[in-house]
Amino acid sequence: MKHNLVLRFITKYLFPVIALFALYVQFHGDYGPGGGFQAGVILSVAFILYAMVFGMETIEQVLPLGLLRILASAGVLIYSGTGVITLLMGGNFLDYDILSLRPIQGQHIGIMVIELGVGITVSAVMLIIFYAFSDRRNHD
Amino acid sequence: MLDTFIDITLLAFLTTTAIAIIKVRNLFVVIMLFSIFSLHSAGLFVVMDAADVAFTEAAVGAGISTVLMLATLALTKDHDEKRPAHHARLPLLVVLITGAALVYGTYDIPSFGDPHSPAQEHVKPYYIEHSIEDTGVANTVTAVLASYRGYDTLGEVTVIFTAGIGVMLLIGGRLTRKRNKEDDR
Amino acid sequence: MIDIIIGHYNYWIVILLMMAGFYTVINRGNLIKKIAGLNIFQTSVFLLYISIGYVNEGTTPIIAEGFTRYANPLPHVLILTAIVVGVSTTALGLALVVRIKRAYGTIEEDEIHDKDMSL
Amino acid sequence: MIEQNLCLLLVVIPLIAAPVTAMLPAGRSPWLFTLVITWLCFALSIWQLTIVLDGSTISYELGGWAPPWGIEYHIDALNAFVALIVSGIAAITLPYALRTVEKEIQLQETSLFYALFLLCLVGLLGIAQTGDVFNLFVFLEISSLSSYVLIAMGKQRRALTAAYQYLIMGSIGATFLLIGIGLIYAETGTLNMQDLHQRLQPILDHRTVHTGFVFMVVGIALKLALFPLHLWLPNAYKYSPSAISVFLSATATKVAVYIMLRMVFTVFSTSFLKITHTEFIFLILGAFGVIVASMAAIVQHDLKRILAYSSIAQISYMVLGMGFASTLGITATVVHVFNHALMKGALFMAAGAIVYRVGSSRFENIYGIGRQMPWTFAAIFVSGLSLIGIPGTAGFISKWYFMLAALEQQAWLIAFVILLGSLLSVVYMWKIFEALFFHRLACTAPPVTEAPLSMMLPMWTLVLANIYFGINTELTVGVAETAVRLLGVTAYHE
Repeated sequence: MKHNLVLRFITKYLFPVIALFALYVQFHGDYGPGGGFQAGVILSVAFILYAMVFGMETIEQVLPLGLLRILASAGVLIYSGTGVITLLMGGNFLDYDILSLRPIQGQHIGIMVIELGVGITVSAVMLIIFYAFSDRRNHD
Repeated sequence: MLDTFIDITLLAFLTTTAIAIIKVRNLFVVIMLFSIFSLHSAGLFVVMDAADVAFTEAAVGAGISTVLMLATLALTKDHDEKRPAHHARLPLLVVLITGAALVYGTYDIPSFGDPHSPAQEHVKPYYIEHSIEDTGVANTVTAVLASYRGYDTLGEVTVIFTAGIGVMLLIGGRLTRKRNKEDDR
Repeated sequence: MIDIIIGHYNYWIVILLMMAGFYTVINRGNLIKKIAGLNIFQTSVFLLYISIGYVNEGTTPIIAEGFTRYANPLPHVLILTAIVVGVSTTALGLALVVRIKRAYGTIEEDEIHDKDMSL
Repeated sequence: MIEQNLCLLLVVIPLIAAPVTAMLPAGRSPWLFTLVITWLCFALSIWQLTIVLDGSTISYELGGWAPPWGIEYHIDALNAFVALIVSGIAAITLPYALRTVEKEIQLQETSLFYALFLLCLVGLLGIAQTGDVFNLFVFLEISSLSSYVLIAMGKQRRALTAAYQYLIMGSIGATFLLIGIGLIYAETGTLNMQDLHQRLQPILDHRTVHTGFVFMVVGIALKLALFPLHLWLPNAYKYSPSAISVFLSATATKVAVYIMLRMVFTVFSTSFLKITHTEFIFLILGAFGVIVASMAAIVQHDLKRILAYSSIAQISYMVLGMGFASTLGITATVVHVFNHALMKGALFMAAGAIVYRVGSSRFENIYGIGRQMPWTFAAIFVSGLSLIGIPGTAGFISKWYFMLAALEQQAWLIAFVILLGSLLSVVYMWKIFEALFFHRLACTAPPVTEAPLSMMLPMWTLVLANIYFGINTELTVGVAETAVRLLGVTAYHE
């Protein structure tokens, strides 16, 4: 697929659009359908599409497996870390009310942060899985 | 009325696809049929007012799962399921009993779409009435997912993380491991 | 009688779908096909949950002016979680299939069984 | 502050530790970190048990939302007891794991391996702590997914097929559980266990409730390896890495027994069992399980497989105890959950020690090995006596209670099955003793030495615990009786 000009052209322009859509889904979950999980999947799809057209190496240079592993862990830590912060501030685990003086605002911050954690982990893991299944050493 | 019509049409499509999957032996076709099944059920989720679920099902079932299955097919190079030497009766019997039990179980279940069922009258009204004042989020699905039952979602992220680690350990680029053939029995 | 059918046809067809998936899983055969069957089984269970949450003349549970009757958001949330669990299981199952193919040279359950026995 | 969040920290500490472990460099640091975390969990679970020992309960609202709208942790003596077993076994497995994992797992995989181990622990502890049925499903899947991979890490290729088979069976079980939860939800509109109990009582005769119950029980029975749904277990335990055999055999099925107890007696109720006569089904399946699995153990020629089949038999005892639906019966089940974790932990540790030295657990390769590894053999011998139920060992206590429960209801046939099961366990344990000690040394076998101290110490800790809890029953029986009282089970009367 590397030599198909049309495909290369379209992919190049589609990539930012998909990534932007992922960000929209990520932060618009409060009002419409969507959230961290869907956004993470969509973002990973943008990278997967790029990798399929331009080759794995291009993506692996930007996102090496080691980095993905750290990102996947970081997402879980962001989520659980939010819970720990609420604990330290004297509330129950994941009780976002306490994060700000106004409970609603606290909820807003909390939901945004944990959705971010979900998004990071999901996109990282989806890419890890994609790497593993397209690893050339698995083709024999 | 239109809803019911779409509902029935989609259900008919789903049934056809599901039965075709049992019959078909070409794995590529099986995977494509699965993708179609998933996409149709996403459509059904929309009809049943579950936009978030439909979104996710379309992205995950028709998207990620299908791609993973195709990738596995490419890696294993087995394109046709072999015909079994003999037909096993037990699976069919188990399925029939399970199905009969489920149909029996629907006798007392509240009617489809009944606004006065327990599921609609307990717990749910609280979410609908209080989610905006409690969390400031208009999408109650997000409110329940991220706040009321946020701990479940932490578990869900952990599940995804587990899968990532597991796949890395299983096929994350390591070549064939040394195996102790003698002790394989 | 008609009432029962109208009130339950959705559940019955969903049960039929579940059983089609269930049969594909437990019937001996190809390892990839079993995973596909498992996915169908699980997706049909998702349909069961969403059917439970559905309400006539309702709308998507996003609070907005002019609507009073919403579908139950709780099953939606549960199923979002279950979908994620499902795709995680699928990924692990398929990774195992790749490894099994490498170790056994086949992904047919019968042949694997024979190879294990003949050693 | 720690005390009021205790029940939560028990789950969240390993949950945070798991991704941290995954980022650590390969080598001994992941092991050391996991060791510290498991011992911390063990300490917390002891603390938690001391709080609820008097029959009180702890309720913790996650996210600050009151149940049934939010998820609740609801801890009573039974939860705390199961959490203690799980974290205790994890803590004792870790020192043991050091050497076996170095031998069985590639060095660069250790950090991911220990991360998965922690995730499995998170899942099991999460199940033990939660008071919400769907939250239970989520944590069940965390523990299941991690254990599929952990089993597949075994050295032989059959570990892969064992893991795949377990994955399929486990997923079917989980999906059945999901169907059951869905049907019950349709009838009640809630997921909180206490609330479910309240709302189910008026509708116990609904057919949808019955079906939901059946699907839940079948789903759990698959995870529990209850006869005849046990087929995944022997291979899974046989081919997994030694440390994983120890951990899973001592905890995973025990947690499934706990789920069964919780669902049957807390969510539904004893009266539901009586109305639907389900207790007879438990009795029948339990009785068949004891006999069939024990017979299957006798015909095996492999140490780990015998132990695996024996596990199925012992689990069947626990189901039998549930079938009595009386104070004595459930007490026996709860005590046996604890005792069986002790004896199977010790036995699988000894089997792992032999595999560590010889590289196999098949009889033809390990004939006479007991004379070269006397301490390991002695460990097998003592914990084997406990498994049989010789007085003075922990196993005797639980068998005694099973017997009392059967005699109380004048269930002579069941009493006979319990005795017969013990006799059959004498036969298969004797088979092990004979092969390991009395049989002529396999002529090709190179001489081996005793297992390293880091494996010997945990093994003997469990062996001595088998004796200690055979003499001092204050803790086990005391906790079990409190737990059973809180489950709402009453003494048997005609």
